[in-house]
Amino acid sequence: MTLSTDWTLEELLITTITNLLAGCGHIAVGVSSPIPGSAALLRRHRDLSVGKRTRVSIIGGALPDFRTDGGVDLFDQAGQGRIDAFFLSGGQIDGKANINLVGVGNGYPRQKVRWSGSFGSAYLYFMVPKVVLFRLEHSPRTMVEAVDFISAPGVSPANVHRPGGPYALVTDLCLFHFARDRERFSLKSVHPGHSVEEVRDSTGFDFDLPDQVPLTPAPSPDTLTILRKTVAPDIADPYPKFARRVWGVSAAA
Amino acid sequence: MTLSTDWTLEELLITTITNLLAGCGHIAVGVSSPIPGSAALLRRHRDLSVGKRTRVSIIGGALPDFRTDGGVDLFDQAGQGRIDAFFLSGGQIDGKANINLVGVGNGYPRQKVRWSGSFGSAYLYFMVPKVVLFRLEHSPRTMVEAVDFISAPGVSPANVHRPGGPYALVTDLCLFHFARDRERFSLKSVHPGHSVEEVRDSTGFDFDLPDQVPLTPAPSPDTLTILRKTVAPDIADPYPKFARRVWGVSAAA
Amino acid sequence: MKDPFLPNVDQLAAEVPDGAKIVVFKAEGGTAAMAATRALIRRAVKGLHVVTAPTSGLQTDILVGAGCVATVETSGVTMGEYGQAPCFNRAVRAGTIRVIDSTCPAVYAGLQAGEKGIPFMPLRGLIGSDIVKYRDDYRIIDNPFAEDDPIVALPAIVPDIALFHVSMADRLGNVYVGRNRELLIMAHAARKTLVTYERLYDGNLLANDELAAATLSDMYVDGLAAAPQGARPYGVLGFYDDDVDQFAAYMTMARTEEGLRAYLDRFVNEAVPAVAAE
Amino acid sequence: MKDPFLPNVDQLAAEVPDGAKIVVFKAEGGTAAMAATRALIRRAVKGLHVVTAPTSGLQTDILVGAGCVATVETSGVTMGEYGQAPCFNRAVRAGTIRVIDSTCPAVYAGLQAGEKGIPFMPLRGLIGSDIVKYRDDYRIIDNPFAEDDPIVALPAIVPDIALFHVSMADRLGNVYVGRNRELLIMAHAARKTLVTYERLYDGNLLANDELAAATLSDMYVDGLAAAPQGARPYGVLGFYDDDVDQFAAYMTMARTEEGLRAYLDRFVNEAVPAVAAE
Repeated sequence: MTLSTDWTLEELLITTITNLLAGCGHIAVGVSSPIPGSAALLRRHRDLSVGKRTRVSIIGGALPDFRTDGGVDLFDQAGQGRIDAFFLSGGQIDGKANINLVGVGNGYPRQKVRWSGSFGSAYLYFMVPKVVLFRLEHSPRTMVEAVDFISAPGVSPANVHRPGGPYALVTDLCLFHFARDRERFSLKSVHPGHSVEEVRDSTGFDFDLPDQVPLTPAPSPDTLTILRKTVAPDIADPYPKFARRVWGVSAAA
Repeated sequence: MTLSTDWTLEELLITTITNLLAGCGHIAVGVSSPIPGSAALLRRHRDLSVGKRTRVSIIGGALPDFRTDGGVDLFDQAGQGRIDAFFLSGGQIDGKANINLVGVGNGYPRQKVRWSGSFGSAYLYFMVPKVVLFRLEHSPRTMVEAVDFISAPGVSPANVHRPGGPYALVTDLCLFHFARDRERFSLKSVHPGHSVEEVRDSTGFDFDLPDQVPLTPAPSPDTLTILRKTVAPDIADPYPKFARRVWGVSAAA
Repeated sequence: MKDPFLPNVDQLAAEVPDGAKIVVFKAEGGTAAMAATRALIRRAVKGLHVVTAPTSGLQTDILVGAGCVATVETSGVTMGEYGQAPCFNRAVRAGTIRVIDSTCPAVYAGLQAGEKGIPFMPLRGLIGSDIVKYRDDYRIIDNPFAEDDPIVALPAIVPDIALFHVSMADRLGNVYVGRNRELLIMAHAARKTLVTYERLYDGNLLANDELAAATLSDMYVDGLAAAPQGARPYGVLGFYDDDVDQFAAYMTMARTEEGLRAYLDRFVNEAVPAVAAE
Repeated sequence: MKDPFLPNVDQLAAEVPDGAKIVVFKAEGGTAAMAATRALIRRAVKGLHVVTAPTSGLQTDILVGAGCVATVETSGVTMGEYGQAPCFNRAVRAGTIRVIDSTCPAVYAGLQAGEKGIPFMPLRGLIGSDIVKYRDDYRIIDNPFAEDDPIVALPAIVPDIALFHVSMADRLGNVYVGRNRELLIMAHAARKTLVTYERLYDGNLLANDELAAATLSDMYVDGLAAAPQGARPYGVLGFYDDDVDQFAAYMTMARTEEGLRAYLDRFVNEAVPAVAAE
């Protein structure tokens, strides 16, 4: 059986994130993160093929190799400097990479929209060297000038102990890098089928725009094979619905 | 078989300490403390006979009911206020109930005699409400005017958080109580076969001396029976040599 | 010490006074004492201060919906894959509960300070977050071991009550927590601990070296009640799965206050056990 | 990650550089990596800073006696029922090692600060003790949550190496610690962890829910070597008892420097394993 070389948005995003994770020895993945989780597993597979053992911890994962409970240990590991990459999202993300997981509107705490809460963001964003922001709905509603509640700030004054912080932002439209010294996002690539104009119109914050913005590279046939044969059954363990929807795959027995 | 109503020094000391432990819900016993450990077990037995369940934790004990590992949990329990009584000793003890577990002589750390170290005393002496000091060799060498190294101070200034502290001092000669407000020991009873003069001559510090000092009450026949039949096999678990020497008893299978 | 065993979850719930500060564990269930939570609603407890360690789901949402809660101190209340927490979010928007926003490691650190009997614990991160801005119980202090190094000091969290569900307990009141070691922190930090359990372990958990390593001593356990299927609709590993239909029913009905009231009538209040004559 | 399995304790000992800050566990043995300690002496490691968590016995005493140690940071070095620690006490009196006196919960709290990645941990007690008087690395600070409430701030302890012995490890490098949960703290706090083990567990310790609850993940384990009877003369529960004769020999011979040297010649240096051709 040959596999299709057509790729889905999920496969593009996974591949894009995987490239951002090069050089990480330990990648941790939070709750509700099937695409980052798949990217971490793909990174691990690629590294292993060149003899490098990369560790992946997935909160909620049941396979012992990847399992972590999101309890004290995870945060202690971050404090010890043992986590190299993590993923965060935000109901709102602004141009200084501040993220908001709490709610929309003025008058906190009685905002007009309330979300779950900040989870571990206010700590992990400071402590993990490479934090990749990931958000599927790229619109002026999510990519805002200034967030209504700072769950975790993107940048900190020089005297604040901060070994970690934002590294990139991946959306359904594009890839931004974040320049910590300039405190700004910079557009790195636009996903196939989308344009710089569309990104600009969909983004509520100002960002650096190079003269030439390449297309985000599509997943290679080789990558697609690995994703569908190796990553899919592993990610189906914490994320059965996702694996079924994207790849029609169930968890390995 | 009838048991002798003659009692040994160990049995007298155990009984004396047991009386000091009335009202304690949880008694913890440190390493190398067979006599305090036996006293705690006797207290527990007495309380149980009137329907009160008293908890005893013995560091190094193997019986699950009494077992504690002297690890973080024990100190956390003290911090939580869950330990009502503990035992400390000292190579030197002075009139302000300062204890020294480190060494004898000037010029710390190069003293002329070095002991093991302070263990948990510098913390537990502050946190456990009723600390009973226990020292077998009562002499001017051990009961000193001022200790050469304060492993843990007997008293603290009013602004120092100190829910605990010294309650009594039991030696092979006598029983002192400690008055925290007066920062002094007071002679409570002298063991049968010894005298107030002997205590005074053997003590390097000044203490309060009532006009009448009673003899320490001898263990009752009832108490001796409980000690020999019930306490002995239990204490033989962490302290086999002690149980064999004092009672000729081995640990319960 | 008194006998900690109680005849049922309603008697256990009676041990939780109005206004208690109560700590519960994790949004993902399994350790959520849901049967006891329904008993709390039946007994109409009022004014709870719920600390979620560090997050919560249905347990906190339904307590809020039933009007049992004054304050929620949390890093996140979420129904996970089922969506946002309807009653919690409604109550925050309406201002009918006080919300104290936190972040996961800060909840743990506060409880660990409670566990150690220290007044506070320092923690990295946090500075510049609006969490700190709105919390007047945090302090930013100088790290005494460095120059110009601000760090957040978190006050100890000492709940009145820790409440959770486990797979097994023994007749002595020892409780097996397994991999959920954070339950130990909760119990150590809290003044009282109330536990429901699936089944009784035949023996002394502390006498089995492998199980003892993951057992909470009965020293910390003030009340226990048997509650088979006591985490439902959450699943318990090795016992039963999430009751997906029940979650769906909740998510549909809890969309409105009226719907929630109907849910409570049907699934909580009608479940009152027959009261034995006393 | 590289393969953490090493062929023998001498290769493991080679991972400990001169001058390393090394943390060891408890005076009572069982977790003392004594075979690896003898290998350290054979390789003539120098200038160790030994942190005892919170106490130690023969392991620290013999390292001091063999001249491997510059500093001992401890709550107590004791041979337990066998008596005082002869080499440690002699070296402190002679001033040939630096001793940093501590108290048990302060060692734990320092390691826990290292574990959490916080610069310090506050702890009650201690104030007015000569321990504080002689430690210039402690600070007395004001509790920021109260008036006029001094409290000791202990700096984090971050050892270069945690070294201990366990009953079993698996082929992945996971290590079963059982009830000795303080070993987790040591490994979390240290930059590297080296472990010797009695036997290999056939399977993945983290796949067994009961054992996983008391297992140190291989994430923390940088080097392992098989060492059957590796705690001797200390006993390991379920494997072998204390070797009382060996302790008696040590206590007799270590009374003098000459005697100690004869002990080392006989029981440590002669035990060099045959080196395989490479």
